[in-house]
Amino acid sequence: MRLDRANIATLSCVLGGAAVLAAMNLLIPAVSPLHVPDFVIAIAGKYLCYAILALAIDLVWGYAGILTLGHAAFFALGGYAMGMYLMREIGARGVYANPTLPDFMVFIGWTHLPWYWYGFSHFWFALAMVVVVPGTLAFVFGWFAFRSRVSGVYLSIITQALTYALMLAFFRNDMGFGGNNGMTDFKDVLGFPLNRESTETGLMLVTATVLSLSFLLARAMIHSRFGKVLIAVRDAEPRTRFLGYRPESYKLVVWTVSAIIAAIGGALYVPQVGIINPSEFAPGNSIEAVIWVAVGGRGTLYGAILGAMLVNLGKTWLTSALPEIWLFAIGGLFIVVTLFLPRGITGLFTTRQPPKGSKQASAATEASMREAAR
Amino acid sequence: MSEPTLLYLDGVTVSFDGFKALNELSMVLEPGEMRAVIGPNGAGKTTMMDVITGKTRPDQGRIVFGADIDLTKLDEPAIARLGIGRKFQQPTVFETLTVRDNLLLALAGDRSPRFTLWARESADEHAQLDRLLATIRLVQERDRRAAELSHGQKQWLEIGMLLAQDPKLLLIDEPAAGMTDAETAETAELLREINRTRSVVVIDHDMAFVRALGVKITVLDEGCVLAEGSIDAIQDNPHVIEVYLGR
Amino acid sequence: MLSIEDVDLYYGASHALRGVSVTARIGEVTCILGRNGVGKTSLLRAIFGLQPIRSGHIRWENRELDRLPPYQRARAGLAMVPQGREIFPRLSVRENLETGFAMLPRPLRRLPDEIFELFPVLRGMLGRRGGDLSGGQQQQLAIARALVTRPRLLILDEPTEGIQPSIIKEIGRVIERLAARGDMAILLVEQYFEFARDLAASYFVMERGEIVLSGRRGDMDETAVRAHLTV
Amino acid sequence: MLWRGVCVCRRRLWFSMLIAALSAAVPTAPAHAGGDPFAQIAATNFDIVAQGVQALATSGNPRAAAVIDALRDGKLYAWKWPRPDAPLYIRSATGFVDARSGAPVEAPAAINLRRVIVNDSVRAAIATAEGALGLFAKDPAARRTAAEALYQSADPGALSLIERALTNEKNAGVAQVLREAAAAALLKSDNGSGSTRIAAVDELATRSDLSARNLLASLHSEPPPVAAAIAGAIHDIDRRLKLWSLVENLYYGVSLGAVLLLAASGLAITFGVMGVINMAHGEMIMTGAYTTFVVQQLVAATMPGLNEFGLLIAVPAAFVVAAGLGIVIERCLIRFLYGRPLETLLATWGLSLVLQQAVRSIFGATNQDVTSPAWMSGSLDVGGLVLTVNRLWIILFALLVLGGLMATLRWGGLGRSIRAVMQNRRMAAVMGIRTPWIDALTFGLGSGIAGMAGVALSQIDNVSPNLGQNYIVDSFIVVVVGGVGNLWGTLFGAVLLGIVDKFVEPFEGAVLAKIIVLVFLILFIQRRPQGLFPLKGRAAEA
Repeated sequence: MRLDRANIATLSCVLGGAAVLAAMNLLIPAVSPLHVPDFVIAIAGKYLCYAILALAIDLVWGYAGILTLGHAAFFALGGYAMGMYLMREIGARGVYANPTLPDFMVFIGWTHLPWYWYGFSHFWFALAMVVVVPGTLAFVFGWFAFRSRVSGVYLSIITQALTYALMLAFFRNDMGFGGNNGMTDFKDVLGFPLNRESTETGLMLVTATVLSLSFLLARAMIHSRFGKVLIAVRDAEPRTRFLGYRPESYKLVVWTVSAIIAAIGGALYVPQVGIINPSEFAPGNSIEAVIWVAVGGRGTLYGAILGAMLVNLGKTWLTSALPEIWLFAIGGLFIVVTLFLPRGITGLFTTRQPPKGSKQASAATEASMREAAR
Repeated sequence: MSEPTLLYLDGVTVSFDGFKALNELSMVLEPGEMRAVIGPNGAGKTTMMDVITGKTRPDQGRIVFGADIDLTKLDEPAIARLGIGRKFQQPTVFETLTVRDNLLLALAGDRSPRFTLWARESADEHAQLDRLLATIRLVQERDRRAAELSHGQKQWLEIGMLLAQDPKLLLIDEPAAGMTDAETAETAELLREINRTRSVVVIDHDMAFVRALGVKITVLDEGCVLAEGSIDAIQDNPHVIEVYLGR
Repeated sequence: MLSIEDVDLYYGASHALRGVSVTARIGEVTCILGRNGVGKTSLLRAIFGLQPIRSGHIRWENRELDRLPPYQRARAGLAMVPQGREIFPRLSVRENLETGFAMLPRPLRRLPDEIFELFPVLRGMLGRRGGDLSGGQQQQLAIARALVTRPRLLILDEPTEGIQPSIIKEIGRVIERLAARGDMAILLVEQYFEFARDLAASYFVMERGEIVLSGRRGDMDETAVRAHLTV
Repeated sequence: MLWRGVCVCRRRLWFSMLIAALSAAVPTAPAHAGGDPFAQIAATNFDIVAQGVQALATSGNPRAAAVIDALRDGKLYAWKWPRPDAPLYIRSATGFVDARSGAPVEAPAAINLRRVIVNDSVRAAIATAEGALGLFAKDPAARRTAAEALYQSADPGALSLIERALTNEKNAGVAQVLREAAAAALLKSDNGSGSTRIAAVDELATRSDLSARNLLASLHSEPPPVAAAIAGAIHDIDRRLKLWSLVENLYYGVSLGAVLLLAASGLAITFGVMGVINMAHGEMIMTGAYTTFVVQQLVAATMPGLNEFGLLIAVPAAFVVAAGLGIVIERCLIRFLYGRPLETLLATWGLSLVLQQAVRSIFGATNQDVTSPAWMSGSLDVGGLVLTVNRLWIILFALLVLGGLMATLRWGGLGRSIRAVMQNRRMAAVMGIRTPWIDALTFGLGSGIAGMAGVALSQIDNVSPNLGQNYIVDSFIVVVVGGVGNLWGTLFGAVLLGIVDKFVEPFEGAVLAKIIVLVFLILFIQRRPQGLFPLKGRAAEA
């Protein structure tokens, strides 16, 4: 019951908040103190994208117990797919005024478009790629990982290795994705100039909607029988096997879906920040995103959204106010949350789950019981 | 085999780095039978469960289920789907799910994500769940999370989950461990009830409990069968007495 | 002396010890009898603090052990020969013995000769890995290892389990000798009735986590005790 | 590598100048005063002076160097008006010496003397002359470099000069180089019979380095027998070169392996033995590196005499600092997270961020320069490859650290207790071992090792706050591949990875090499999932 209220609250906050901001930006004249300046809209849009990423992570970490340290990889891949479309949109307006080749290709002396850039001039194709590419990668990766029963920390470590490898790969100029500068100087999306405030606001609203939809999707999955099996797998994987379920296939499904959600978040992120480059693959990003979820409270979905918002608010404020403190803050956050807030902020208000600690304890006693019974 | 058997272990051997947990173990279980398995520490009781359910692969020997299915070729989920349910020593239920959901997941049916993603609870399932809840005496607790149950209740819930799988054979490991006398008596009752419709193998140390079951007993020692028979026969068997009293 | 008062112990929700009270005097063997899974080992874990107790008290030489971690109980003079020996498999026999040094003051950090008088076999195999020894040798090593710490309370958990008769006899003699020394309380947990009966000065019988019979050796009702041990 | 190439070019340049000048000089040799070079230098015509300089340089006259230097430095004086004996004086600090004999003379009246002045052509002559002098210098090393340069330039014009140098060359090594130079020059020229040319080819074949190969390859339109000889020579030069490059790659691989080994040894304890996922491991290494920096600063400030050994002092210091830090971390953080690897991973990651920022705030984000002592710099030439001394030291150091670590675990009370706790924690506690304290010490040991690694890495990597990050992933790979809880495995894994990396690199480039290694890791874990991680007890799956 409470859970449902929380979810309705989340939705209304996300959608309502976004709508209000948009209105105060577009309708209220700039002179009035109530006017919301554009940069706020931009930031809000950014946060909403992060929230989508956080949601994706909570889906796998909170409900399938897969601690991913590489989800930013899917986020970034989605971003690149969108970035490629935006590059093509620039057309001849680039510095080198080359109708087909993006500037960076001209710059490194390429003469024609590599095959994998074909089709990105069409928006629908780019959208498809946003879903297909990260989805496929996630599926293949997960298929290997889960089938060979890699789990726990080792899974985490190889997800990190995955994003690390991708980062190194995208840093290479001859990959044809702009090397370490990545892609930028976008002009417009579907003909709407990106620098116009109405476009910014529109994108922000779209992001809010997408976030809400992915939230509902995630929620539907969790509350279906599928979701119950997933939680069962998280709590006692061997037991589900003896019930006749194949945990690997459940993990694979949720893993792939989650990757796709993250990718969509990335796709929305790029037009709003106006740049995508390999640093988005940095392992640090993925882990930071995990801490958003931890702060909000894993396994609640709305906690993930809340966490993403709060931590990034803090980040924006700190990095401008006292930059050198930021790393101390985020680092400290990791430690404090894992030690003292195993269930995050939302955990302080709900009494849904036994705290992780006690779950460990019971696990411990079960272990010792096994010994005792020997 | 003159008559059809349900489960047939044929010279099964399992060794962990040299030490033989099971040594040429052979055993036959008739359909509809309930069997109690006892034996001192390290006799291989739990290992026997592991090889039947596919958790451990035997080094030698066959395990035939029903007419001609060799279990040693299958993995846990496949064996579970054949209708062999297992209850662990320490109760492992899904702590964060409600009692009802625990049973729901156990109900026989399609186990694939494709199905469970869209599955809606059918009236038939609804009825089955109510019946199960009644059987395992947890009607009141139906919507509580399993973590909040008492030890004995968890044991029953797990047995209920086995029943929900509608197995032909139940393997039950120390159901009475750590239960109060009252709970133990009820558990014995519950198992007999279950045995009316299915075959059961029970492992336990608690002789009061085994006696209460009143069924054929197999005594394991050092990985093979030491004696088999009624409780009285077992109690007078000199080997058994030696194993239990002196060496 | 060791006095255990009304101890309750749980594994999660399962109730393993129910109001158990036991005493063991210095200079004699106290025996705890019972079938598998009746809580004997749980009791020893409680004594050594390997499993927290829910209620009750454990006193040793008028000192509360309840709050102490295991290693401090060892430093208080307790030593255990656990069920299944629990030899450190990849440590040499010598190293296994020397693990006891950690808690000893420097001058005492040597292997007492007594060990080799009691178990001459060990002298020959100091260099071998503990894991390579036979069950019987491991059992002897486990006892020797416990003696290195110069304990005043020696706890033995089924020292006869899975051991050939000759060695069982030897172990019996060793326990007698140690008891005869008069400076050590010995708590022996057994299922092997004859073995226990010959050694015990006083005995306690457990069933389903409770003490169901107890007394001095003299007034032991054998048939009653057997009834609790047999199937 | 780069600067060597540059030098070679420069030498080539001014040597061809020399050759040109000499060949210009030779015909017009006795143009003045019976070809006495001293007289020529005493002359007032700059061209004659220049000729004199060149003549003197190639004359092998012992005074040549002194006189030419004096001329260059403007210390050379001649008689103001012509005199048959054309005297020359060199002004020394005390007085004047006779240029020809070097014997002191009493100062002539200043009025009679004029300083011998130089113009550009003379200056050029001096420069080239000094080069040629190299061939006739006292010091064999100097002669060798001169000859080597001549070989590189392979200028037919130099042939006569080389011949002359060869005739009065005693030193076998130098003579060999000269012969090669002669061979090169000969082959470049069109004269010389087939047999002599073949001999020259063989000469170069024995040298068998890249320059020889290029030179031979550059020869066309040779008579068949010579061409055949050349082909043969090129072939076995190629074979030798391939062999050397193989050996070189192996060496690079091993030395990279040593670095990985250093970085991973500590992790082999904290992760391998204890099963603690310490993402701040890299920062332990960084701590060690910064300790090195601080120690060097202190040494330089307080006892400059020991500058050379600052590094040696840093090793124990780094161990103590990092170990101490490690123990604090274990007591305040890790111990609350045992049995919860995922939480440990997150918390230690956060810790690594804090540590990096702390260092950044204290020392600044820029790289600190850690000096490497003389005994660690320089390089040895072994056959066809160049071993940098500091790499050799690092290999040695890595092995020492590993050895020390193994010894610690194998012998002594601490090692025994550590192994006991890791094999059976509960039984160890029963034996009175203070398990919590052992945990702290073990973690401290691992961290301390990482600190020592930092000392070594400060010699080959930038000492910056991000130093550690570059190693954390590799370290995990090494421990994983080597097999957890097995130090020999760590050694194996490190060397294996180092060599794989170095062999992939030439074909694919460093970045791709890294990617390939990572993919390799991913597949590796999936081929042998849990099997590789027999984590004991508390480090169970999350």
